[in-house]
Amino acid sequence: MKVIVQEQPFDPYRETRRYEEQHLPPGKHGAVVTFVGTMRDFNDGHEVSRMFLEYYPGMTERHIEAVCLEAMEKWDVMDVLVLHRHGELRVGEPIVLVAVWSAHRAHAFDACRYVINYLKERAPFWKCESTPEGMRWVEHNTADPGVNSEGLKRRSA
Amino acid sequence: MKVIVQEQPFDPYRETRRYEEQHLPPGKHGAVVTFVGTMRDFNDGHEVSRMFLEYYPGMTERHIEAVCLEAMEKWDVMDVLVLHRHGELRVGEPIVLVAVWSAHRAHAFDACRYVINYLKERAPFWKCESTPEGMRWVEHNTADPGVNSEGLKRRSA
Amino acid sequence: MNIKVRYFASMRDRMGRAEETVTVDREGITVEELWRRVAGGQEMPPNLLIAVNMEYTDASRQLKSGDEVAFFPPVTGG
Amino acid sequence: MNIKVRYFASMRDRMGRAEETVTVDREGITVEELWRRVAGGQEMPPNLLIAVNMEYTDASRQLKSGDEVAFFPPVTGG
Repeated sequence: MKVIVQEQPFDPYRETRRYEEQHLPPGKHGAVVTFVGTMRDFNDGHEVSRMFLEYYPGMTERHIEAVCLEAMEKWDVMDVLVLHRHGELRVGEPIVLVAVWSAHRAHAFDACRYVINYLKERAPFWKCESTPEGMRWVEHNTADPGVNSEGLKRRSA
Repeated sequence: MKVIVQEQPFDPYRETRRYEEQHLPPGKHGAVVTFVGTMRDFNDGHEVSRMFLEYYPGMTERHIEAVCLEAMEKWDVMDVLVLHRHGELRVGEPIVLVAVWSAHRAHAFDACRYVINYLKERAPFWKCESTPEGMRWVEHNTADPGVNSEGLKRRSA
Repeated sequence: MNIKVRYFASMRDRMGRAEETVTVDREGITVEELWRRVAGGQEMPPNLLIAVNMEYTDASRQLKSGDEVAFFPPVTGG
Repeated sequence: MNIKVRYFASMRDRMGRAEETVTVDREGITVEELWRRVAGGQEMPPNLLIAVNMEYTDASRQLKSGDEVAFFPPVTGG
């Protein structure tokens, strides 16, 4: 398991492949699920050009690690990699990567989703967006409505 | 949307990044979920050294495409990429990649899981494994317990 | 009329051939009747899957000239 | 005893400082009492989150010398 909060940009796909080559013996896992969150140019009705992501060094890593350990207890997971940016971000850049290796795809999906949802709920990060009206702190994250998200599209449509 | 069934090995992470660079405008999607299924050295109590994956050219692609279109109707998805091997496979090699781009992570997770589950249920592929006891056809896939799948028999009835 | 019949995976092994063209003297033969002809009177295996022109269907489906019928075991991709 | 107090994001903007060390003359002061001292009597914002030594806690938590207390708004990472 590895959790890194870093300022410099990263390529989530190169990092996933590199981590797998270094840490996962070939032929043991059958399923890998990755989640990549990227910076959009629009949020909550505002046009966004840049973003500053503040965090609490020490506490942030500790809480992401705790969430990963919970996921590894709840599901049959072989390894977890989490990378998260802080500092200045530009539109289109990856903010977070969660990669989960498992023998079984259901476990990989559930664990990956658990990690990103609880990371968003508990890890101390704060987004400050640069909009045409100036800098604004993002006040809340959107919650994952859960496995039954089929209704989302119908409601918003 | 792109669906490819190919004999040559592929790097799922390089292909995901390349597809994103070529097809997704930066700043519009906020979430990417990928599933990669890889070949294990063990299945159903048998040690496996190699695998041959047969398919039905034409029908296989058509049914994967249909599953992707269903996912794009059910959820708010911007794009889907599916790559699937056929022919000779070695331990540790990726068999299938499903990558889903969306503005919302719940939709990306649900759609990705839907595509891999229904691909496994409907797309005509057959695994023949090389074990110490000789070649054997894999008789059934394990179902994802998290999904209430309809079942082919009822669909065709 | 002519029907193209294809067998995949363990069904191909069992039939000893990958494909054949079957000539029948009347329209409207069902998949089940076709099966009895090609399989020498054997029962259909309970897990047998059937596609006609690359779409899943069932044994009662009636065939027309030029149809491509495929018989295969449960699929195991992904 | 000395308590290190840190403010993050919009709480830092509101307080006009990122951190400070507060000296109190008795053990067992609660987070809420500490808040009243640093915020000049203002009420706690309803969404305020509190961490002591990097673990989430609530306003009734009693403090000891050397504790690091952090006040911050709802988190928005990921």
